Amino acid sequence: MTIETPLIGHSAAEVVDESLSGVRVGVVTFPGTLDDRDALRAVRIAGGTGVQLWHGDHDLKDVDAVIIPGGFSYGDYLRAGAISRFAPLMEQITAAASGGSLPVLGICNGFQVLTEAHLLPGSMVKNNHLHFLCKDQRLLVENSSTAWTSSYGEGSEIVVPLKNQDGQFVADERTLDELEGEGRVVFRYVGGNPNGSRRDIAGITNEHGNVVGLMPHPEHAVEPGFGPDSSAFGEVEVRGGVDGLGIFTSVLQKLVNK
Amino acid sequence: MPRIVVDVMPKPEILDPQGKAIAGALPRLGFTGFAEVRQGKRFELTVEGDVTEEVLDHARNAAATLLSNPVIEDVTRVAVIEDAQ
Amino acid sequence: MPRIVVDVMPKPEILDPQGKAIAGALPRLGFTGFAEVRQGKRFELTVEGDVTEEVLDHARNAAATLLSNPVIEDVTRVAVIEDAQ
Amino acid sequence: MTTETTSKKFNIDTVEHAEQTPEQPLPWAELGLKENEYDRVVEILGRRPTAAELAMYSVMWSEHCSYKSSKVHLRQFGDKVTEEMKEHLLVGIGENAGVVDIGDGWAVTFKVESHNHPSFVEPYQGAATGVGGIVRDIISMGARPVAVMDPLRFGAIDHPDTPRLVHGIVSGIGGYGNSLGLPNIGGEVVFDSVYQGNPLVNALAVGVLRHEDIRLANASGVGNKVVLFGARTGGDGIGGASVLASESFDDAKPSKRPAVQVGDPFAEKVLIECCLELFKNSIVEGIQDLGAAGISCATSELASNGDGGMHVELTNVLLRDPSLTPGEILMSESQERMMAVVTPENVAAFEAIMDKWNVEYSWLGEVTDTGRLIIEWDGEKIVDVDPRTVAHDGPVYERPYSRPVWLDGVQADSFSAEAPTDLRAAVLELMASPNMCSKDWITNQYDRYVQGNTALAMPDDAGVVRVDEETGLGIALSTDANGRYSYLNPYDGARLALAEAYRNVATSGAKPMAVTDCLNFGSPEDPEVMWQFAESVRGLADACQELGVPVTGGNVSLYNQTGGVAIHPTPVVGVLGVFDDVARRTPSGWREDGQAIYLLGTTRNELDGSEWANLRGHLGGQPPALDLDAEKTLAAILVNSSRDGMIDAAHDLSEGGLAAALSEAALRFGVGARIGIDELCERDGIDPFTALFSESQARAIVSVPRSEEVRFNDMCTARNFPRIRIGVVDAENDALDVQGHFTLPLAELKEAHEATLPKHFG
Ligand SMILES: Nc1ncnc2c1ncn2[C@@H]1O[C@H](COP(=O)(O)OP(=O)(O)O)[C@@H](O)[C@H]1O
Ligand SMILES: [Mg+2]
Repeated sequence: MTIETPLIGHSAAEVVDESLSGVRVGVVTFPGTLDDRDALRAVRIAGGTGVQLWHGDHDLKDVDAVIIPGGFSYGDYLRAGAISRFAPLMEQITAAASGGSLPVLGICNGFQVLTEAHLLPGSMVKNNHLHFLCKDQRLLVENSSTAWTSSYGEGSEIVVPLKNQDGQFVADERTLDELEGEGRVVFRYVGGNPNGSRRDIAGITNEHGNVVGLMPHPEHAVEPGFGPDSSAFGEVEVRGGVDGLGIFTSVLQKLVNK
Repeated sequence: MPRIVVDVMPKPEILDPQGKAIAGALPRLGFTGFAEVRQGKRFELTVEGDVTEEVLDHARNAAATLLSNPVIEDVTRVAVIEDAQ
Repeated sequence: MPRIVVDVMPKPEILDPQGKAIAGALPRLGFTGFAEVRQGKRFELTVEGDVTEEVLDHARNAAATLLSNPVIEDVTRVAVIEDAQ
Repeated sequence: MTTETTSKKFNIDTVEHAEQTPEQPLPWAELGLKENEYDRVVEILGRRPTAAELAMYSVMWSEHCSYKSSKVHLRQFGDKVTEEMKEHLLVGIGENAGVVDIGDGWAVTFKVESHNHPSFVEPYQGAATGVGGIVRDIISMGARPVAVMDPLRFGAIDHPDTPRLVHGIVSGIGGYGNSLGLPNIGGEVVFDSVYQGNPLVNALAVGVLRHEDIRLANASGVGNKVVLFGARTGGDGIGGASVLASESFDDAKPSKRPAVQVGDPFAEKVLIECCLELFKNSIVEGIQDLGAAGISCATSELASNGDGGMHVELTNVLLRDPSLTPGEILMSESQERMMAVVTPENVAAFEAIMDKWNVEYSWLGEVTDTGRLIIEWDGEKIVDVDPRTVAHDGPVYERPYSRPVWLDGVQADSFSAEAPTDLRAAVLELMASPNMCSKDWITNQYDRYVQGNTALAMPDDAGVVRVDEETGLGIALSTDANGRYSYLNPYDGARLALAEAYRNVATSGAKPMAVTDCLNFGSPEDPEVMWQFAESVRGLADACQELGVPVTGGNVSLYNQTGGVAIHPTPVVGVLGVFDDVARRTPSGWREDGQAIYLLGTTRNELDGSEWANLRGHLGGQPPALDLDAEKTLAAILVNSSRDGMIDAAHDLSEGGLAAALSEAALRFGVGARIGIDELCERDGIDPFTALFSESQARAIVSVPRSEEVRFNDMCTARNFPRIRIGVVDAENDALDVQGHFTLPLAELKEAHEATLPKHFG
């Protein structure tokens, strides 16, 4: 039996908190998912135990939280996330999440899947400039009481990569007002809106705060040497930005303290 | 074989970035006289056999659930086209 | 305001990955009876004023040059729709 | 024509029928065969070929598949390899891609290929399927693809057709590569009117594997099953009307054949994962991707590289277009398909993996030891050939070549324009020029983060990817070419391309190990182009030998010309380097205030073929002189000082010379510097303009922490390599200050550097 390449599961990167290893975080793979390994790595670096989940299964494997990672599931054909949301595993996730118990994070394509599945309101359309855009993006963390953001201080800023083609968040005015009114805007773009998203919204949560979706990629800012060149928390080494790590430690800490 | 066509358009209140880009390009290419452009999708479903009520129902349901996202889109038509090709 | 609709479909001999993905998803969702799905585009051009021959010409030319890529797509319709909406 | 086979859909031209109707005319000329080539087919078979056999020979003996014009020259890549160079080669030239041992049981496979012509016709799909094709080559070696690169060349930036090509090609590369989850870690963008009707779209892919996972394209084990999987077969790549008239429908015309291929990146991503699962569970014996010449190529290559025989039932092929004739099925270039050889015991396991990933497959036949490739259509034999005659015994041409008569005149025409008096304006002009401007507008459309292993990417000198997360073992890659240098002197141009890629890799801190190349030229039937080609191959092979880095594979793209006018000879060279730990990679810009900036190497008056001369509309003289020993020493210094922590930044000097290097190093992190060039001018006997704009080779700038200066200087002295301290990093003043000459605020420089592409394409 040969080793999976590139090697995953044995990163030399320092683990943030060993005491969190009892928490199991599932990462769903759909056909066309791309950032599943990266999300698993992020969970591991944060200290948790990553569990691979397959879209076609009916079993959540006793995980304590779920990440729906980025990528182009089903090629983003039809609409991003449109076909994936009908996957068998999504039924289990929807059932466990809608009541407010299972923490679920949708990153990029995962966010799109969550909106298609109506776990989160609104939707994403093509970027206003119509191009795929990959850049390091500054975000404001507006709500630090969700399952996925409690490690950040209210009003902190973070820098994480953004990379997508259909990243423009849209919703009708009433929904937008409701999101704002209820404090459910979790992340907002700072320093310029990269894609035309309504009210600079980069990420939102459901009414319970357990389901969070965001377009930028915190899992690409967790390991020194492989993240953005900058951090909102001060000077870092080249590609040393790890501002995304807090997302993963948030959920692990919350679950371990439960 | 008969086909069912499903037209899906972005909701009027949702900004349509592709339509907007086209509307901007038209006059530059000398195509004037248009106030607005919207870009939607057109699906052609080839039916295996006859277009029964059941098949049409399937098409309507598929249009409402899979082929469109009601948050941003409207299904503007589900209809049979019979062509002589 | 009157609108001109332009339908653009992938050429029949060209692979349509989106249509293929949809065709694969339909039966999984219980929507059976379809042999093939093709996904094209539908443009609605809102006309400023009346639909003159010139405007129609502009629409036809735009359809052939900007709105479709003749290497892989066919313009299947350019028509005026007058609706009471 | 006789139509006795009434029960069949086609007039099947069987082997038996071919034997009975020796006089039947066949459309060999329309299929691109020359008369002598057709005669050779008849001689090999001892009869006329069937329509299906004709289809196979014609596609496999095309320039693209058989390398008939280039073969005699390419041999040098093998001939000029020493035992020492072979030390790390696990698989050399000849397979889908070469494989290099990088230590700890890891191996890397990489290759660059062209998709030039399809990208001119349909930029988006042409570029997209170019990425798709090269990635399948990497998968078929048993590797997981881990990154892509895209060396591109377009016509003049302000030509009306250029936006169409730039938009289409860039979004095609991104659309396909991003969807596959492969970080784009580098490439090139060059604008030059010689590429107006012939843009170059080269795509490089690199993959990683364990030594024991290497898979080869061969069909061995009599009785093993042959399976085709992935996308269905359509009429792609057959082009226009079917010329296989003898095969046409009985009653109806065949449906149209697509003029271009459309890529399905989703299908390919699924194919990658499903192939890796096959490899992991050791389910395939041999595997081959389907690229040019489709099933013809896969069956004949698999068979001739294995036990020599294969038996295939062609009606088992799953079709997207049922009107395809047998010959067309054999020729089809539909994308996202693979062919594999599987033992009977593994058939069920194979099918389980296909079902898991929802991939279609069909069992076509089995491996035999008859030495014959037999293909049947509904039980009737339509192909009966020795597969080697199809795959390996294609025609070989020693095309005549001659040194162009115009070359002496061009080489004598040295650049002699007066140096500009306003150096500040000249630097701004250079950094805003189409070839030197920031490529962010393009590279921001590519995902460089996916997979989480990218340690360096654009705009650094090389892309760096981690292979082993435990140890940090990793690789660096750079691709380079300079068509203008090659035009002035194709022998030196190819060597210069290698030198630059080698230097870029070393600048990042990696040890250069191996080479891939994509040779883009005009028509081989033009003796002057053929001379450029021969000289380029000779130059590249010689330089590889001198630097001790073997060519492991590559691609030749000929006929890049519009009318009688060929592109500049453009040998794109990719160099792979290895890192023991990517954590010590060197970025191309400085950050620490007060660090010393050194220039390594000697600057001569070498402006011929330079970017500056190009901006003045001049192309003549000789390209910069090349000293490969100096390149080796420079590389050793850069790699060692990275290893020993003596430098924090390094940037090589190439197009645009010192002016470009200083500007880019300052803009990388937005940190300025105070530079003095007077001492340099004195030492090398040059004027300030030459110091800034000359493109002398074997040079780099580095930033050295104060604490390391002594050690660094000692190392250069020990290696007897020229270096000169030209300034310090100045984090206080946001400017590039070339003292006594000009001060350029970084904001102004950045603005000029970044505005060009958005202005033309935004
Ligand atoms: N088409 C492209 N795709 C990806 N990266 C590119 C492309 N073109 C240029 N780059 C990147 O931009 C940077 C600058 O390019 P260039 O000046 O050609 O580098 P160099 O001179 O060091 O070879 C490099 O990191 C290069 O890899
Ligand atoms: Mg360089």
